[in-house]
Amino acid sequence: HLPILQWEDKRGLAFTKNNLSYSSNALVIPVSGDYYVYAQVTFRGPVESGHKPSSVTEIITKVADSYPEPTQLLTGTKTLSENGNGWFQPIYLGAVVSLEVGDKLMVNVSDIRLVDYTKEHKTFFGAFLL
Amino acid sequence: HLPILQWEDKRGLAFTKNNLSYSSNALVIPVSGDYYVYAQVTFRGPVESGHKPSSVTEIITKVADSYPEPTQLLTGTKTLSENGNGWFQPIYLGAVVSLEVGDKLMVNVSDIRLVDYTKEHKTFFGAFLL
Amino acid sequence: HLPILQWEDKRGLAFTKNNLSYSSNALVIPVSGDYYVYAQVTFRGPVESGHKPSSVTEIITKVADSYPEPTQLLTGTKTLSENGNGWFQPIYLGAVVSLEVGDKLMVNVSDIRLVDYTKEHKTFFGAFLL
Amino acid sequence: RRHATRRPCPAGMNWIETVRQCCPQCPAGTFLSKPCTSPENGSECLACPAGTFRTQPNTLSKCQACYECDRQAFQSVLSNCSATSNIACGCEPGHFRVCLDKHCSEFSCQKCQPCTGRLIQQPCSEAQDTICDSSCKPDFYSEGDECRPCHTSTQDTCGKECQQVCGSSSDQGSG
Repeated sequence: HLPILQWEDKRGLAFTKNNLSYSSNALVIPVSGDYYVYAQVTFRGPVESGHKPSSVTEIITKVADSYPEPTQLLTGTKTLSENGNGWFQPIYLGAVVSLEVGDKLMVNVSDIRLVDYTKEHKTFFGAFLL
Repeated sequence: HLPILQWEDKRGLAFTKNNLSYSSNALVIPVSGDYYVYAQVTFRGPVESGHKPSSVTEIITKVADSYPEPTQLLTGTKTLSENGNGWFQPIYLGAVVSLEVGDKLMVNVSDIRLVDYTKEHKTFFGAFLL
Repeated sequence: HLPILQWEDKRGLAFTKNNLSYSSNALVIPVSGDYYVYAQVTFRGPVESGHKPSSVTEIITKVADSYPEPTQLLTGTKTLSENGNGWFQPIYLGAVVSLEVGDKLMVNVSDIRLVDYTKEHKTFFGAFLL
Repeated sequence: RRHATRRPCPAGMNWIETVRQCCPQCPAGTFLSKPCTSPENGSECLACPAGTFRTQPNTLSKCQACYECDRQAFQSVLSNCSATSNIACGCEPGHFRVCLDKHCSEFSCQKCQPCTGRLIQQPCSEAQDTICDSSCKPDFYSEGDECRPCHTSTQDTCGKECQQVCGSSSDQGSG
């Protein structure tokens, strides 16, 4: 499995309400229904010289008690054509998905070292009930 | 006109919620109002050697009985700087639009051969009433 | 500060719904609450020969009476690897933010000359109350 | 155009919608935890929790989250985040800033060039890469855009340029 991102859920612009909660890297669904789920990850590089990734990928996944395997809900994947010096690449995803109470939502990425975690307004994750 | 994407709305994650229905490649609006309409198309290539598109385009259009011409609602268009070998590129679009009952929403693309249909979490289309 | 985009809110598809109003380049929040705020800017170039920007940035900012400085809410920044001839690049941003009555939302861009204003379905900005 | 129903507040006070009156601002480094009950008595302000800050007097219900320096991209901390100021980042020694926008609010840190075999005209700094001398140091000969030490050259690798510079010394050079 791809690495899972961890999120700040209290400070600054982050918040959880209507008892949508955040625990062990996942948003936990409090009531069944259709949710608009979204996430943006800003990737940036290079991190170590010589480490030139060919692409970056962001996947919003769901883990449900009813099914052992994570389900991939939304995927954004892009090849990189930057030529070695500093590069930035945001990937935004968002859609309506049907979720059950207790379902957990997570964001996986192709390479955690390439994630720009330095500013809360560049990499973010959220959901709201329709 | 640009080719229109077809959508799978029965199995899997296809997003026909709150009695929006698909018929002949279009989302049909059941009740007038403001909708958040969104779509992501993942493009990938090259499909045939030597076929090097310079850009990819995704357009969400509306067809209404009240007007013979389709209206372009949202457009995402990007030039490609990948240098020939395998590339992929997602384009996400989403916004609020005012729609009338019976209006049809479609997704047009610059080149249907470049659309990655393989996984529904990479190319998707939906809407919800505010 | 980065230049602020101006928006057309009367004709066409401009999206000032549910009594959000525009005044002097800003969306004015009519009632406190959580809003899904979104914007897409299509950048394109080159505008003048030899003017080769290394990146493009779009930032949704908030100005409030309760604080003298703008707050950056959402940022999309991407490096450009296009090699000089015509390029275009959309950046979409969207997320839920908590806003107070009277708050003003604006879209700042790295270089206003690179913004494709020609069609409102390519560059747009809006919000809706959850 | 101020919001129609609000009356402008005196300096140092802000209109609070929930209590529909002006309240004193909280000082920098704090946030408004409870609005004043009347303009005469004070607002209740609490210190920004660790990892957050406010640089200005305010009547906001939260502080802003501190940025972080991008350690994996060779950034270093110039000054830590405090209750009244955000973190400030620079580049690690041996790296210089490549700004991504005019204001350099976004930058990456790139390795300084070593100037092998050349004299340094201007050392690497936070703002700029090393500037190397255009000509090679003594006992170094130019090969393409590199400067190579004479002692590494051999009879058959020492071209015209090399012989001019290393002529006598390359005879004694090890094979």
